[in-house]
Amino acid sequence: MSNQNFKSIIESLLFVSSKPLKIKDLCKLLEKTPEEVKPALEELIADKKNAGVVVLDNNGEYQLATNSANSTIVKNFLNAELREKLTDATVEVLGIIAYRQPISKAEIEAIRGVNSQYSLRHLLIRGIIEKTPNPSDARSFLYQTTTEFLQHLGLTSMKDLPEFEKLVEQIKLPDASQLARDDSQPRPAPAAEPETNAETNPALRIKEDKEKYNHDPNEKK
Amino acid sequence: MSNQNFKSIIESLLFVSSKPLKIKDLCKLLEKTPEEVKPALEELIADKKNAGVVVLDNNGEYQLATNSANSTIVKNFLNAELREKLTDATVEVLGIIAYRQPISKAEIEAIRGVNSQYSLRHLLIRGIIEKTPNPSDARSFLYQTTTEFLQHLGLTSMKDLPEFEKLVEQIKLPDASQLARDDSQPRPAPAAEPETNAETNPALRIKEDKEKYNHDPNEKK
Amino acid sequence: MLHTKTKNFEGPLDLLLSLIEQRQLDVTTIALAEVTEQFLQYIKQVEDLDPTTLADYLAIAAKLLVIKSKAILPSLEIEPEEEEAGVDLESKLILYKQFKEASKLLKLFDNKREQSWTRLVTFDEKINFYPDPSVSAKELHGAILHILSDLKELDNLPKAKIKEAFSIQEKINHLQSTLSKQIETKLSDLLKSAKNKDEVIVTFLALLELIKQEIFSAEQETLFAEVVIKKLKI
Repeated sequence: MSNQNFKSIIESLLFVSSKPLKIKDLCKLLEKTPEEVKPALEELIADKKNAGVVVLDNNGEYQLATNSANSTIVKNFLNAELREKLTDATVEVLGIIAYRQPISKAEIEAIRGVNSQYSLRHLLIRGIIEKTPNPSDARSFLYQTTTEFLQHLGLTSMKDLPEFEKLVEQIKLPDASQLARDDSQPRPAPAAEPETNAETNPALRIKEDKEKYNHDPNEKK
Repeated sequence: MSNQNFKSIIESLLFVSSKPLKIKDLCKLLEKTPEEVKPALEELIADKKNAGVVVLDNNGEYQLATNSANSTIVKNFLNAELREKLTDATVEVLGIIAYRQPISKAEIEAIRGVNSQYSLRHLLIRGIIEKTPNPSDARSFLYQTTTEFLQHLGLTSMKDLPEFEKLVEQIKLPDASQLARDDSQPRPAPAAEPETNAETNPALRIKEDKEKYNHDPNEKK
Repeated sequence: MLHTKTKNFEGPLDLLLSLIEQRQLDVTTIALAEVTEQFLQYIKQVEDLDPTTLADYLAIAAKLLVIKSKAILPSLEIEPEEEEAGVDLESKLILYKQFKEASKLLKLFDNKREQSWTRLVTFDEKINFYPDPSVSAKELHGAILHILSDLKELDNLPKAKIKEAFSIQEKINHLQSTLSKQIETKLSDLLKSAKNKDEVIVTFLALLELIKQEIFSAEQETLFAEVVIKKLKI
């Protein structure tokens, strides 16, 4: 079978499938290895990039969808509304998931510093994110974005988003040189005998509740 | 608008349309004359002649379909899909519909806390559930199990399901005030999404869902 | 409730970041110490913050207090773990700021309002029926029971959290009434009765407020001595 044939068959299968297809689904159907299927698939994606129907690539899951450039006319034709805009809370959660997926609820909440259960639920119901089993803990789940995420934002692939490092290059994490700054300000003296004073300042023995972020009894499937 | 744009838009529209479109439909949607639309359409047909998805011209009615050269593999794929084991998620959706029918997509999703479009699509394709008009919203549907499925279960009524009366009472939507808490915007309108969006699959003689279109109510069956 | 006062902030880190940026400061421990008062002020205003979220604000407040205490009293010695609280919160805040940038980007895409749609294959006419032989009435019953247990959990969640919440105002009232019955008390005694970390934090915040309003005073004879709380206004 030639690349041309592969491309044609892949397009046909994506067209009739009621859900996104994975590379491994395509390999099974075509009775070929990923090494054989992938180049054809990538060619198909490139061919259709500017067509009326594009191939969405959601981290190895593929689905056909209309080109987002035709958003308005397609929306009008379907007599549908555009998808509701994301709220500040949900977009914040989504920004974390988009760049750190798959990620647990605990990790999301550690980054945001606030409970994110309702935003997650909202995003799940809208189908913008989905749960996937957590390989390191069978009782919990990780969250990742879906093809609906791509459709909502008019992307064809996560590659349409800039790399995280690039995006945040102006926002640097503190390093040693930054920490040794400005002597005119009162700086905390280094703790001389750190282990001796636990009892004397009980009020200062408030520790971060690390448990909180490691254990989440409410996590469900 | 260039020919390229016309082609792209026409392809998008044919893709999401559940029924064949006439030149005059396209002209209306594009707000152009047949003289302007026709060359673009013909170019699109020629472009896609050997692709996995082609444009069928049935006496001036146009629709997308899989390339007949791929019909064997497409049929095998669809047959396999129809016979695969229902996933846990899909059984859950079916359970909710069985106990709470008729029920809307939005309600199913609020109960489950996750988007359920793929499960609903799959159950519809397999004839296990069907759509019924929503008396309170003409634009959306409710879902119910089919008679065939009832017979398959060997029941005379869904009320014969284990603990029916007791459990139906208990299946309540989660408290909306709690769920909406960090979503500062209103809940999504259920109409935007695929409920209103059924498609033709010429290869399998799948009939369209005409309910969807408001632009030509006279064609409703 | 929550939204009337907190709608501009997506949590304590968001609040903290915005306080620092309002003053055009970089994210440093010094900046954190400078905005501590405002941060606490904010928590006081939002007494009606929902309990889960309040706990999140209080956790950050506790860290700020450690940083602030060190800034005011450089000689103050605290556990090494708390010593790191400043650096820790600083990195946390910068990481948060990075993701804030990511969400701004997604918002940009969202605002373009360019979306795409998939097609849906359905059989409108039921020319076919393909059940799953393994799906029986028993299976459906099982699925429903599973959903019901999930729903129950969801319903119970907010109630369970409410029990753990402590209001700062309540704590202030409680402290005032404690000190109306005795001349002075020890900080350690006040904290001893705390049932959990949140209550420790709330007690501490309440004390700070009372000291600031010059209703109470706090004295520590020597560096490692007990902190003695006294009532000033009679």
